[in-house]
Amino acid sequence: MTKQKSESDLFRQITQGPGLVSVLGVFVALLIGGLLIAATDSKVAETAGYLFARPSDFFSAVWAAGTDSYIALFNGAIYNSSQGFKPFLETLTVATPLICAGLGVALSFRAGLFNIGAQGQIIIGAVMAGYVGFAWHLPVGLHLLLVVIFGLIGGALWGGLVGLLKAKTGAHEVILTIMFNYVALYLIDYLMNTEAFRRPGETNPISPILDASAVFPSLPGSNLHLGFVMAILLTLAVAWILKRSTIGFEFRAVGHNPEAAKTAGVNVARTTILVMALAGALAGAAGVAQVAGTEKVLTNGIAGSLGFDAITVALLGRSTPWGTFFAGLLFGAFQAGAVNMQIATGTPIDIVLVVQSLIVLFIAAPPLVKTIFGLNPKKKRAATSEPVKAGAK
Amino acid sequence: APEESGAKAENSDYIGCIVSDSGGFDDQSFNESSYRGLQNAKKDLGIQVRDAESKQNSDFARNLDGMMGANCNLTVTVGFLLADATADAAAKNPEKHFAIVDNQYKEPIKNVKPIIYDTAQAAYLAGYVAAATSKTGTVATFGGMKIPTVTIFMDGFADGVAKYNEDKGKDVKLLGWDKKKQDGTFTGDFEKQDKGKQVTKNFIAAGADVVMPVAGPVGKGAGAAIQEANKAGSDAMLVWVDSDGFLTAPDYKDIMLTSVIKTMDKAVEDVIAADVKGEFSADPYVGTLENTGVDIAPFHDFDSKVSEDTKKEVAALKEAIIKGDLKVESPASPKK
Amino acid sequence: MTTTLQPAITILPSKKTPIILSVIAVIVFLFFGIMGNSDVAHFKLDSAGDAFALPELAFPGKVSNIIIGVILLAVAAYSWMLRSKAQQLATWIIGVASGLFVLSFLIWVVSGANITTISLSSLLAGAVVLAVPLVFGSLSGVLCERSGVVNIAIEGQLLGGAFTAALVSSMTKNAFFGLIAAGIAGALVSLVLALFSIKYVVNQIIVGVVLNVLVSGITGFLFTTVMQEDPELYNSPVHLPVIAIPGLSAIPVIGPILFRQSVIGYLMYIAVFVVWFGLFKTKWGLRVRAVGEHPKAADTLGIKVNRTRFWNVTLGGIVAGIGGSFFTLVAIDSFTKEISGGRGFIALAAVIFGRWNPIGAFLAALLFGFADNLQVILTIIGTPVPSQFMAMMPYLVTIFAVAGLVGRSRGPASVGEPYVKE
Amino acid sequence: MKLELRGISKAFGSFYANKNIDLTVDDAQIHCLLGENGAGKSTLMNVLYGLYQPTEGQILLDGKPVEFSGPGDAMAAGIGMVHQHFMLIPVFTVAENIALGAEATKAGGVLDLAVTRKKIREISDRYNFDVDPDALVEDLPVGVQQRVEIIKALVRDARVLILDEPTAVLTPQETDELLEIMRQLKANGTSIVFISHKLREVRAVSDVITVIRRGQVIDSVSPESSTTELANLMVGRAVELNLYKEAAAPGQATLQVRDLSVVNAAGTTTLDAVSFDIHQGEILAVAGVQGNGQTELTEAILGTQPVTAGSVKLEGTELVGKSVKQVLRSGVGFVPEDRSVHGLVTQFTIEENLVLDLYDRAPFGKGISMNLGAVKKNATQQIADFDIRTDNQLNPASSLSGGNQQKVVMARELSRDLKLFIASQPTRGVDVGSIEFLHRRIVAERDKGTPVMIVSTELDEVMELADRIAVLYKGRINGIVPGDTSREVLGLMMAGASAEEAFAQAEYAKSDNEPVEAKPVPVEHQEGEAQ
Ligand SMILES: Nc1ncnc2c1ncn2[C@@H]1O[C@H](COP(=O)(O)OP(=O)(O)OP(=O)(O)O)[C@@H](O)[C@H]1O
Ligand SMILES: Nc1ncnc2c1ncn2[C@@H]1O[C@H](COP(=O)(O)OP(=O)(O)OP(=O)(O)O)[C@@H](O)[C@H]1O
Ligand SMILES: [Mg+2]
Ligand SMILES: [Mg+2]
Repeated sequence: MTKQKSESDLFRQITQGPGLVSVLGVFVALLIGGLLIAATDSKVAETAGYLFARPSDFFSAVWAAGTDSYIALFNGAIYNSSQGFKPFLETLTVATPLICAGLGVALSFRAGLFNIGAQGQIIIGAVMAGYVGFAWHLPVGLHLLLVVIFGLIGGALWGGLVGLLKAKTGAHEVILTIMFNYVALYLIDYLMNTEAFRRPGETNPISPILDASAVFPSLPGSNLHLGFVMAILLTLAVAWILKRSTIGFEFRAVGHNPEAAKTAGVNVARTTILVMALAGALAGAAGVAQVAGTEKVLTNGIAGSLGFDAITVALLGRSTPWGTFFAGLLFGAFQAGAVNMQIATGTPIDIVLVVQSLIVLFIAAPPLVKTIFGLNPKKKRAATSEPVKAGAK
Repeated sequence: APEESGAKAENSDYIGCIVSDSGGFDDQSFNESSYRGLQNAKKDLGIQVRDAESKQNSDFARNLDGMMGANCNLTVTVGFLLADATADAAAKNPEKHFAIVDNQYKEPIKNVKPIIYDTAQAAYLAGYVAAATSKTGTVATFGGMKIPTVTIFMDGFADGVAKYNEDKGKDVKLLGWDKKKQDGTFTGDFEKQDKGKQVTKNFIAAGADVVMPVAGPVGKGAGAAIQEANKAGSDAMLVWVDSDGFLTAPDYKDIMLTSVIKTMDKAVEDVIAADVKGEFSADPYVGTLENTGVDIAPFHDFDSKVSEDTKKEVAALKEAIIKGDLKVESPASPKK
Repeated sequence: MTTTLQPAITILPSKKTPIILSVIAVIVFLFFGIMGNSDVAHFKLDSAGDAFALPELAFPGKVSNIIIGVILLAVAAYSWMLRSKAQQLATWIIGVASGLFVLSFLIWVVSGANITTISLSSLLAGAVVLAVPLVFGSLSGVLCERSGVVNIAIEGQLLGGAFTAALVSSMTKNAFFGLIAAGIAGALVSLVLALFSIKYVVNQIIVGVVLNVLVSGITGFLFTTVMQEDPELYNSPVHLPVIAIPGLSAIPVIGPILFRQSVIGYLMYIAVFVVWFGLFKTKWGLRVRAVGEHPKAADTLGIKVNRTRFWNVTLGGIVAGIGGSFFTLVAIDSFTKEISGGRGFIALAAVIFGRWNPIGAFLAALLFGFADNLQVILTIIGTPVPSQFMAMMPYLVTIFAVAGLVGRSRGPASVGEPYVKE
Repeated sequence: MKLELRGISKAFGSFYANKNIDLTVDDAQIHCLLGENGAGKSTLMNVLYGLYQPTEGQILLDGKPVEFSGPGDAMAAGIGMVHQHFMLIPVFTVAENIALGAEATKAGGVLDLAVTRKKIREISDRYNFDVDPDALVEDLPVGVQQRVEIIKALVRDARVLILDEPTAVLTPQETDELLEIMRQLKANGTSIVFISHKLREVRAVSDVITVIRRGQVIDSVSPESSTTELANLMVGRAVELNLYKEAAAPGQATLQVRDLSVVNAAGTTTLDAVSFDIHQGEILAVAGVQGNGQTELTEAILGTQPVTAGSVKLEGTELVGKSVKQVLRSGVGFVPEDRSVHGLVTQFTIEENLVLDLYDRAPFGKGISMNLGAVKKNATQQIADFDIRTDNQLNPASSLSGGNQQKVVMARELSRDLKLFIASQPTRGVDVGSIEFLHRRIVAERDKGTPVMIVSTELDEVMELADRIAVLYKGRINGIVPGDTSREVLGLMMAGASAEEAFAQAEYAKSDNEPVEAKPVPVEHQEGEAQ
């Protein structure tokens, strides 16, 4: 009797726990993405024409359309027979800036600031880091160090400025960060059209290649560079700040209840500026990872859509440092794999956006996944007598 | 599937590939025309093709890697942003061939063929025609973003207008581009078509009656604005770019004065055809009026509205440019 | 006997307003006036199709700005004086001063440009056109947030509306079906937002951010796989015509703004009024606002909190979807990827800037449209400022307006907080 | 209306907040529920009001069983509730708040607030409420807000009215007025369920008192029972209701407040040149009706409220102009008036809340690094010392009942060496058992030689704790009187009389119109004034 009970408890634990639900969430998201791929697949459409004559053709076409794409995705993100685990290194590379910028976003979320300014912060970070990287010529070691520092400073300035304006004027950070993103975008556009930033002899807005001393050393035979170690260190640092530092305590206190924080002696204005500056610095690190890691040149598009992906990454990671880290890895895998999927099966890269966002939705809503799989514990209904409705007197 | 003819079947193990920049293959601009070139090659030569769109810069190298993995014989990359990645891939895969659209390397690379255009030459003719056909004495141009492949159109157009003014002693004004300062009106990206429409409306309000948008799909906004203005009594015209808009943007047939054509599709197909035959060379392909790599499109429905004199003058100018008697120069022109 | 203590310094109200006014006044007087250009700035008031012509306004650059500068200096002095008496300047004076500053700025740039004439009427009309999707987007934001649900998904709703409108209008050859379909598409995006944030209590911001990505992915995917395959059939929407109201549309300046619009343009004005009236004058609005402010209180009065939120979010989606259809049914002739180009985020800013009030949001969107169109016009007439800096103008204006003039704005108290019983 | 609850149980997970409760409220009866913090009173009322579904049991109205799927049903059945935490929308006007949910409309759903205003006026006239229908609720004093709540119930024809701790935030006058209103309502046939921790008023107004402990009904007793009896029943042990404290042994006046003034953003002077001293080892209680500058006074000393003019010196150091952190570091312990807004970060763990303003000081913080071990140890210690009821110190503070939340704040502020202790409403909403405990701790702090300032609108508390009493009225100190000053005198002073007038008038009333000789009045003048 008791044994039975503990067994069912164990079953409950497994089915109700976050692990299984997350896996199932990913599964549902992939399934929906697969159906979308299949629905627009020409082979599927063709076989659908004679669906009733030979349904098996249709279903195998659907199956093939979906699975081929995902196998290609896996081959591009984790492992394939010709390259072994090299694709996984690629995943880590792509994840590096996502993690850094995601950490910045997460940190500001924890302080109650909805910072959507990572994009601008990455751009300014990359501009400063890039400039130091190609315009200055310094000894090995020192050069890279300065590249990193200037990148962090660039991001910190751009983020800190938002913090300052919010603290001093009360302007809403959502408005400010949106506007600062655009300003950064046009600023880099302008800079890339100046002599100082343009590659000599080039009319296109592209900077010189960064000095060899200014880029992250990379693992031979792959694109994975030392920036990934920086991402790990930053994750550790953010984890420490949030959990074990006084400033982290202040950030969280302000995030939850600024009034109480103020009464407890926390300088809310200063904290706002500090959080935004740190968040900016982290985003700046993403800019560094781009310019001194993967790209090695500065262009208008250096930030891609990183700043916006970073928000999703931070949210998927529930604004915790390690959550963000792993969410960054997951997104890195998708983005790295998507390229291979597109080449191998011709599936448009946009499908990855669909699957990514579905994953976040399903992981964020465990009850939905449980409902889909019928895992919800049956509601116990206490036996009560049947009273009449109040209205029906 | 239809039976493949013998000649084409011979090429069926040749793989031609293309990697876009972040504009994607539907940018109604150079990615799209280059892509069309590859598709034409597939049709005409019976080769296999692979394509990969890039969403962001960091995709370039990865996409090229993927193409190397897919054993592409020749890979076309589109745009200067891919220059470094292409050079890299070319160095790592010396036996493979590449072609890059709209980029010229300072040091030629032996397995990369640059496909570039002296677009200013054609735009010059369009500017001249525009100035000659304008009734209001004001013409306009705007760009998507301030990059050389865009501004080279605007430079040529500006010079063409200036030439007309000089020859005829007129004062046709050009709005939206100041060649000397190398600055003017831009919509900021290649996406916001409604912005392009609004820009064009402003041009029309400022008196322009010929507008040349150099902004990919945003150009459609210009077309829409002109059609709207004409309905309200204006008499404005559109100059399309990249391809003959009369054919590729038929919605605007009725306002299409002419187009400044860059035949990227043809160039891409030619490069592939040569490579299929084993005649690859890394010498840059420079599209000029002379080799009809760039040109202005026929006037189609506007043929009657362009005076015979103007047509003759344009023909003469074209002749002079081809001969080298007339130099059309832009900071963005291909370096010799 | 205790020691006599010195009282600490007396503290007066914030110096922000007087400082800003003084800076503005000095800029106008010195920079735009004394150091300004002596050419004459011309502002055309009429446009094609007007019933009668209005005279052109002409302002001699230097002289006009010196005069405006003096007026502004006087206002600044007055505001310092008031402050010393611990009083504040009336809002309307700040409004007039801002207006004068804008006028002075216009006179300065126009008189110094290559072409010293701009059309005021097309400046304003263009501002409205650029603002249309922003207004619909911000109304969606207001509707959702007033009921307590953060709507970051405006961008997705606009994009979904634009896509669906193009698709349905093309396939049915009927623009109105496209319009309706756009509303439905926006509502569908909203339904996901509502389902996840209300039923499954997922953080509303997460859902919103993710929805934007989702819609971008789906429309991009379908654009490539469906629309591009046969643009003639799937991406050649029939358009909503511009309907000029006879007579009224011929009034200079006002005519093109108010009476020469597409159906969507007219809908915009109606929607702003209806949402404002509904929220502040009706039973429905009272309940919606109650739910956004203090859901528990509303619940104790028998108001179904989550049902109210659900319908409001859906309604918001319909409104934004219709706004999105503006891109493909009015502005231009077909759909392309990311056609909304980040305008959903500007709309979000307009919601906050407009203090969660439909009329405020409308004005904020207009300000943005104005700055954006002005920027274009100024590059056309030729200014010495690099085009990229001109392009920053709308964003810088917003930052300045929010930080300098508006400051802290208080949203609905419970926005973002899910309501769960027990 | 007669109300019966039969065998009501309410479980949250496996925890039963109410267990098999039977309760009968007769027609036109004031029935009081008494119980410790967390006993389950509010839960039971929420069940009755349809906010919670009972796990088991039945509700009968006039003998007929009813089931409420939401408060809407309960209201329709004639039940009205004034919640412990007001259910008013601060940014709405009174009329809008009252209309909400039962709106009068014109055609097309357009609000017709004129109808609501009329109703408000009718009810105000009947019960002598002074409520402006067009005032914004957030601008109203709590006492008036409460009346709005009552009007809300009456407008909906409530025949059973639930009042959950309605007096916790009221001044003595307001409380008296409320009790009077309750009697009037009862006279009009309304049944009332009344929850309060204040035994004096419970005894004054109830017809029946039901005591609840740990979710179960312990007993129903008559209001004639003594306060001690009631307290013992509630807590389940003997409670010492009277605080025995030694006479104060005041030392030096280490806190000197001079001409402290605050003008708020709207331009109103909320604190007007207030001056006083507090000596070491004495408790100065600041009495007054809520909204007469108490909040501004404490916050001005702490530094969260900008000071317009004046000076605060603690042991000779000026505090005005210092940051909050500096003030706290100079040895000020501060218990804010509203614990959930200012005193706690309710999402933080109990551990974290116990170091909320100490996190960056030894032993908890060094540089920017925190010593989590010390934080943990501190929590274990404080939880034991202050008898904070929780099963895990890592639970969020929001999981604590109000009384226990208050203990967390008090424990934190009293856990360090203080040179000044300021506590506002130190026992608001706290049950008698816990009040006793908290009061003892405050006196102990005084006996250590710390100057203590207590701000309370609760006269009982003021009189129990104070060595001296300062009465605030409209931002000014009306006078500072000895701790044993009578309730009547204090009441008069709180209504605006100066100390002299108040003593005179009270004496006059007592001597029943007989002339009295001039007795020396034990009044201090504001320090620094006329000396
Ligand atoms: N929603 C809930 N979930 C879990 N436990 C709850 C919930 N609401 C109340 N409780 C628990 O039920 C018990 C009774 O709470 P209740 O609010 O009824 O106490 P109370 O008698 O009103 O106390 P107080 O005098 O402090 O107001 C407490 O232990 C409380 O922690
Ligand atoms: N989800 C929950 N889990 C556990 N306890 C809860 C939960 N929600 C509320 N409670 C507890 O339920 C009790 C009832 O909440 P309520 O708001 O009535 O507090 P209270 O203790 O009566 O208030 P006060 O602070 O004014 O005395 C509180 O003790 C609160 O801590
Ligand atoms: Mg309670
Ligand atoms: Mg309580």
